[in-house]
Amino acid sequence: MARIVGGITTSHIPAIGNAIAREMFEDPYWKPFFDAYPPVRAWLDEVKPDVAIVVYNDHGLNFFLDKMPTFSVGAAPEYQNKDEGWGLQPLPPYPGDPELSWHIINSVVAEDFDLCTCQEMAVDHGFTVPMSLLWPDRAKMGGLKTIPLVVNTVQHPLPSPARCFKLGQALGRAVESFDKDLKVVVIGTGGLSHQLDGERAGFINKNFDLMCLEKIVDDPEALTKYSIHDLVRLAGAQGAELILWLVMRGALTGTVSKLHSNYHIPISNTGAGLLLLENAA
Amino acid sequence: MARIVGGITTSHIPAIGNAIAREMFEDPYWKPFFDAYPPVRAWLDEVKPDVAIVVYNDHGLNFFLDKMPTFSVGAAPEYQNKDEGWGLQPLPPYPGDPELSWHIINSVVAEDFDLCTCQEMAVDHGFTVPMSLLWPDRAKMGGLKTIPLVVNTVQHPLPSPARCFKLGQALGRAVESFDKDLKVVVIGTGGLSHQLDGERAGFINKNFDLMCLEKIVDDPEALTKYSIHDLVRLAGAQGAELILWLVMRGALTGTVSKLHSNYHIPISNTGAGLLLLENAA
Amino acid sequence: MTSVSAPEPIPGTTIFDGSMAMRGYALNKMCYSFNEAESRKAFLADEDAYCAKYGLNDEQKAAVKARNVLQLIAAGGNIYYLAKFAGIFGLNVQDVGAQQTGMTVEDFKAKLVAAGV
Amino acid sequence: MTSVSAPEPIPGTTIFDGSMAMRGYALNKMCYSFNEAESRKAFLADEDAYCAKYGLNDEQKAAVKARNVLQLIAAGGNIYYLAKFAGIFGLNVQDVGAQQTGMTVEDFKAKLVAAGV
Ligand SMILES: [Fe+3]
Ligand SMILES: [Fe+3]
Repeated sequence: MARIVGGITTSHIPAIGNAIAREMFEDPYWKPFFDAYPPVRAWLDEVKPDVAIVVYNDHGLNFFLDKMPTFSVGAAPEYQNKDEGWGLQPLPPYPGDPELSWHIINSVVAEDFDLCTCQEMAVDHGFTVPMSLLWPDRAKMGGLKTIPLVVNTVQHPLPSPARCFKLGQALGRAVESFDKDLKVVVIGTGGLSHQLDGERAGFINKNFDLMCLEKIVDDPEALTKYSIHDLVRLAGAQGAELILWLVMRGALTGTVSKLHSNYHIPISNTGAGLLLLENAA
Repeated sequence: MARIVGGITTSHIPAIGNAIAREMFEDPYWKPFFDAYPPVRAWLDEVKPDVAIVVYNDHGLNFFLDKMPTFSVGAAPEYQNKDEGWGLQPLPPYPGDPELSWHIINSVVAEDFDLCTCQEMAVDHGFTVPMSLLWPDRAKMGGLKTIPLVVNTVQHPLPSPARCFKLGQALGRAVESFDKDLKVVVIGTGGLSHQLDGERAGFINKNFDLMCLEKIVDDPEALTKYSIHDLVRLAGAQGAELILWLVMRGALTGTVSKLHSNYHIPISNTGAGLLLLENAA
Repeated sequence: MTSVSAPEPIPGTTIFDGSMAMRGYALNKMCYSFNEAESRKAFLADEDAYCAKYGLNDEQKAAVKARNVLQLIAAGGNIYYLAKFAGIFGLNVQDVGAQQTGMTVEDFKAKLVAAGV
Repeated sequence: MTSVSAPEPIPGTTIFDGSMAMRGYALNKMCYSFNEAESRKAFLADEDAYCAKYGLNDEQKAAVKARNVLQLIAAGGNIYYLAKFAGIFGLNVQDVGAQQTGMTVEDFKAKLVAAGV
């Protein structure tokens, strides 16, 4: 059977994509951020997952307001990265795992999650930046396949933190009922606190972020008590991306232990959090 | 507050659209079908609903398999009917009620339904044929506004009958918490038994249809016990459209009484069922 | 997860699920394009080029060429999209039903009438 | 249904909900088009014509002309789509943040650094 070997949280800020493209790894602004990643890469190198499920929000590349789904799951043989309009060079496509995608879709829809299924899907920086951070060398990805899971954070109403956590739990059950010996890692992207728009632009809440980094490990249910409106107030308009972390955390059904963590302010307008969580059977 | 005054079920077969366009109301094949509608129109004329929520499935006009949502709700100021490829002349657009749409969306997403919201949406025969049957004279629509609610019946997994009924119940609560004096009618379209594809094409199950016409009035929960696979086996591949009726029925939260019904075999490949259900407070 | 495991097959019925959807994606995408009059015209003007543009595989191309609905379904076609293909040739769901069941259209219609008795 | 009634407003923060989405549809649709290089070129070649093509209202046109992010938001713009508009002029989220808060970009950046201390 397939097994979820761990969960990772990481920021997905577009500026990181720029910094990677310009190889600013030793730049004083970027060094404390990039230096946090090698331990996570070493773990991935050792564990060698077969599939990465990447939970992110589309930022207006694949979805527009004419058809804005709450939860979407990719079921494509590969995912293209495309021009987002502000200069990030598109990366080569990522291989999918449609067979596992459909197993997840069947399983999760049977548990009353009303998915949008996507047999073609362009992935944006929300997906590619985490992939580039975790697998900077594509050659080291080996046969790694990917499944994008997209949560609406663009247009309210967003799904509640509690609903996202429950989706994660259903995702965990789905993966672990898949009849193939696969090691799966789930990546919750985005966050932590940030706000891009309005007079409150630049809002960051360090205390709230540190609390989230702690609770998401041992007491994720505590975070599901917040409403979306709470998250916007406490973590900024885009800080609501915490719901993506909650999907990831819900999928870790075993004994969870924190192998690595980092928190750094600021990257662009954001408090950037990194976590590596092992999921022991 | 808004109130759901009643529910209607009706077939939405494209051939009906053709027959209407050719005014075949007195044709011996069509007469027993069309003759069932005047009592329902008289009721609508008398009750004068302000809004019609039309539950149907898109047949490959607005949605393709690149983005196939389970449940979609229109939130557009108007809905265009478009060329579906096989000759039905597009009808003039239908006015929407985006304010009520958003109220429903907010309410239903808060109840853990993972909607796709559509601020632009082309409606196909699944929507227009029932509208033409119920309001053959557009002038008599008055200020009637419409809200399309689309359920995936194109690609499995479909949402279960039980899930659809629950969505209807949430829809009912949503409408009845809307702070405006509106009379709302909910139209469940499609069905009853039919199968278009495969060696079993032309399959119709009269006994099952008659049972559904009875149970949907007084014991809809009995119908929610079926799985989608049961419906395909018992009502044909497209007979699974019964789930659209269940969304409608779930929305009737009061005392339901049957004011009119009709069943006729065949229209095109289908057993056509008509029901007018009053929803007393 | 019994709800997810495959239930008993239904004779003469193909469930259009994930595995069919994967198989038929190119074919269905082509048929979806037939919502537009220009696409229908382009198909009629050069059928082979149109099928090639959408990346149909050999099985799908042969089924399209044969206008054979059962073959189109076996190749991953979904009836809702295939209806748009059939529409190009003026075929409705009763013509399509007759073809799939190996009946004349008259017999197929008579069978439907008989279902009501 | 308390969960649905509007909660306390958050100062300096516009929730992009249904009512904003209705107001901003044309503007956001235009900005969504800027995913494509050709659309960006067409906008730069004839800004007024491009805005007219997408049916922007006067408030939206004026906000576009002024490159004023707060006005764009008030006119229904969503920050994710507006980011693509800002990108045409080489502005990133820190430039946009500085403009909205009435600070220099340097001061805005310093404020962010200070949030970490
Ligand atoms: Fe983001
Ligand atoms: Fe139908």
